[in-house]
Amino acid sequence: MPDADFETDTPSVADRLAGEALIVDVDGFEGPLDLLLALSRSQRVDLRRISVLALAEQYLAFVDQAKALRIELAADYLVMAAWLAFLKSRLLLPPDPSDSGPSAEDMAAHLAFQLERLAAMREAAARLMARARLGQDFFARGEVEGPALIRRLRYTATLLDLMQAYARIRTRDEFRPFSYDRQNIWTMEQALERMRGLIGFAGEWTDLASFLPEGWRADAARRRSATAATFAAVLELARQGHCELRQSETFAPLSIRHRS
Amino acid sequence: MNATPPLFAAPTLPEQERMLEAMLFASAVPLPLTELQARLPEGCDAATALDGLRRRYLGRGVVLVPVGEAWAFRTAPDLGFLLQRETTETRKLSRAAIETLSIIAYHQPVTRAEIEEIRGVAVSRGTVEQLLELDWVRFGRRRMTPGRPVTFVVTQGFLDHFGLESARDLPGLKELRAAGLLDNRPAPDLAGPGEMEPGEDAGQADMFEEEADEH
Amino acid sequence: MNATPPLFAAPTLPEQERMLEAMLFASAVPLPLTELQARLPEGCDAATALDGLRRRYLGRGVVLVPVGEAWAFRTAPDLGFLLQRETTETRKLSRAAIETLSIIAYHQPVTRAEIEEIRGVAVSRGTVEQLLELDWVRFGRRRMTPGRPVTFVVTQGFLDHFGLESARDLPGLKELRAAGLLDNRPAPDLAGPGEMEPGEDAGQADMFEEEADEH
Repeated sequence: MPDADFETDTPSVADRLAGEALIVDVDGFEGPLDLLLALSRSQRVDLRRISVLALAEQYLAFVDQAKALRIELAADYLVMAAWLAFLKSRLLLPPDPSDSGPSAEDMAAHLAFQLERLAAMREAAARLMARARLGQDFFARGEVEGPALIRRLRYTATLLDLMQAYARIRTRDEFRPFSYDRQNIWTMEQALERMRGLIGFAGEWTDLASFLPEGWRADAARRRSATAATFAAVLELARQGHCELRQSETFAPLSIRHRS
Repeated sequence: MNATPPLFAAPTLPEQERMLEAMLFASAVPLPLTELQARLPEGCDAATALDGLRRRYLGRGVVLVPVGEAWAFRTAPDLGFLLQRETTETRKLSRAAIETLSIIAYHQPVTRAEIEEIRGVAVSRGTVEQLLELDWVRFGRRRMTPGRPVTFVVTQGFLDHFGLESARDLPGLKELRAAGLLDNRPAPDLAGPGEMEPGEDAGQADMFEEEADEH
Repeated sequence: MNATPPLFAAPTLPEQERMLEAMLFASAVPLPLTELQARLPEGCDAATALDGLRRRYLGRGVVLVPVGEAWAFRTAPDLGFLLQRETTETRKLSRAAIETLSIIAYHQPVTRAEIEEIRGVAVSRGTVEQLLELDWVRFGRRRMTPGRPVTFVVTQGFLDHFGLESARDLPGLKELRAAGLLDNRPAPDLAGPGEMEPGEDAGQADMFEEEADEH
């Protein structure tokens, strides 16, 4: 079985080894910028004099190779590839005078700056971690002392405790079963009950709005809710054959009449 | 001293004193002479160095004293009155107290009823009293609503303790989530088996917002 | 010798040094100058006495070091080899955590989005939490830009751990600043050419002076 696979592979052993190295490398990189920084090392020049064009080509070749080997690349690698392809074309073509955006040189310079800054922060991090450190290279007083007679209780909490407590409460809130404010909601059940009592009085065609309950007419939100519920209730009553509805034209007032 | 000559020249006596000084300072327990001798480089004489060190500290704020068979630095007996603060015992705030405190910090000015609504349980009198006593919260203005309930706000002491410039500097929910502090509710994993983590989304949104701020 | 200081005459300078020596020796954490001053009897000058004490310990096995606005006794760095057995196991920091820490230290106050911009990847969940837990970073002031993003700064605990007197003493800080590598340069495709925010430069200059950051 593995032999058969091996036979069908046309690339040379060297290609295959390079491909395998690539797999390992992709895992080892922390995103496209990290990869670009690693690639730029091969130019063996000061990062300020790096050839962004050459770097873009290296990166694109890398991505193509990954694609050919069917290595899944995270989306940000592909976004960077697209951007570099764009930058490459801009760097190669003469500038378009009608283009108001930043020049290709500015974009390239910014990329070089980002790489140099990342390299500098890595270097700084290494120097920081190489310093003599408390508890490893130098030490604090091992035995904190003081008279045991005077004892004061002191409560402590860290900012982290505080935030975690708040997060705990707020997360619990998000879990609360969904319910909404019913104070301004006229339910269909309420409307149906009310209309069953009132429909008998609608001998003539009567505007639906006149059946809205007291206190549900002035406030817009309440009126909306009561209108919707009453309309739905009337539809139900019409279905049961207790009343008729009519509307002269679209958006005209709805009228209802009792049906004996 | 042994018959075999030491590989390197022994440190000078002042150097040996420095070494003992560091060891005794950093140790959590008094150190016996035998252990001091064992930890010094070859060719050192712990007893002689220790005697030199002890004399150097005579009359100082800290003195080198024997504790049984061992040696330790101790505060000069006449200066004990200066160390009262070191004896305070620290204890973690109860969960009820820290939750109440966080609600006051995030929602101030806030009434007791509002705190209870947010926490979902009654706030015991002791909890509020404790926070008042710690000088982390104080009474704010009365709310101009029926009953004129009293409100609670956080104090300067609170800001000092938690290293905040103002209560407005407390991170918001989105930031808490981004910092991984709200991680008990993972977002649906749409990214599949990739490296996308729940919460990354929020970070991305932040980033774009911020970049939009730049111009 | 009696412990009670005279009511009106301040203790002599050597006596003040003794007192500071006792207080600082007894504490494992750095003590702020303001606290030292407050704990000394009336009429004392903590700063002057500290200076005398510091000089007395120059070249000793234990040295007096400034940590931000505070002071602490620490063993001399060259004697670490003698004290390895006191080492407490610290959790290994990930590369992401180390880089994030140094970006916060060198760029502070810095927002999460800026950290991500510099590293080129999202700050993974837990990284910031770990640094907060170690008490090496804390939340700083919010940036006065739309969205008011929260910033991160390093703490006194960070300075203490890495033996730094202040954030200005970070290794290579001057060179990095001179090379422009600490500038907050927006990408050219977001802001038009030369359209730097006025606040951007200020943020840079204020890096270690939080007070001025408000504007």
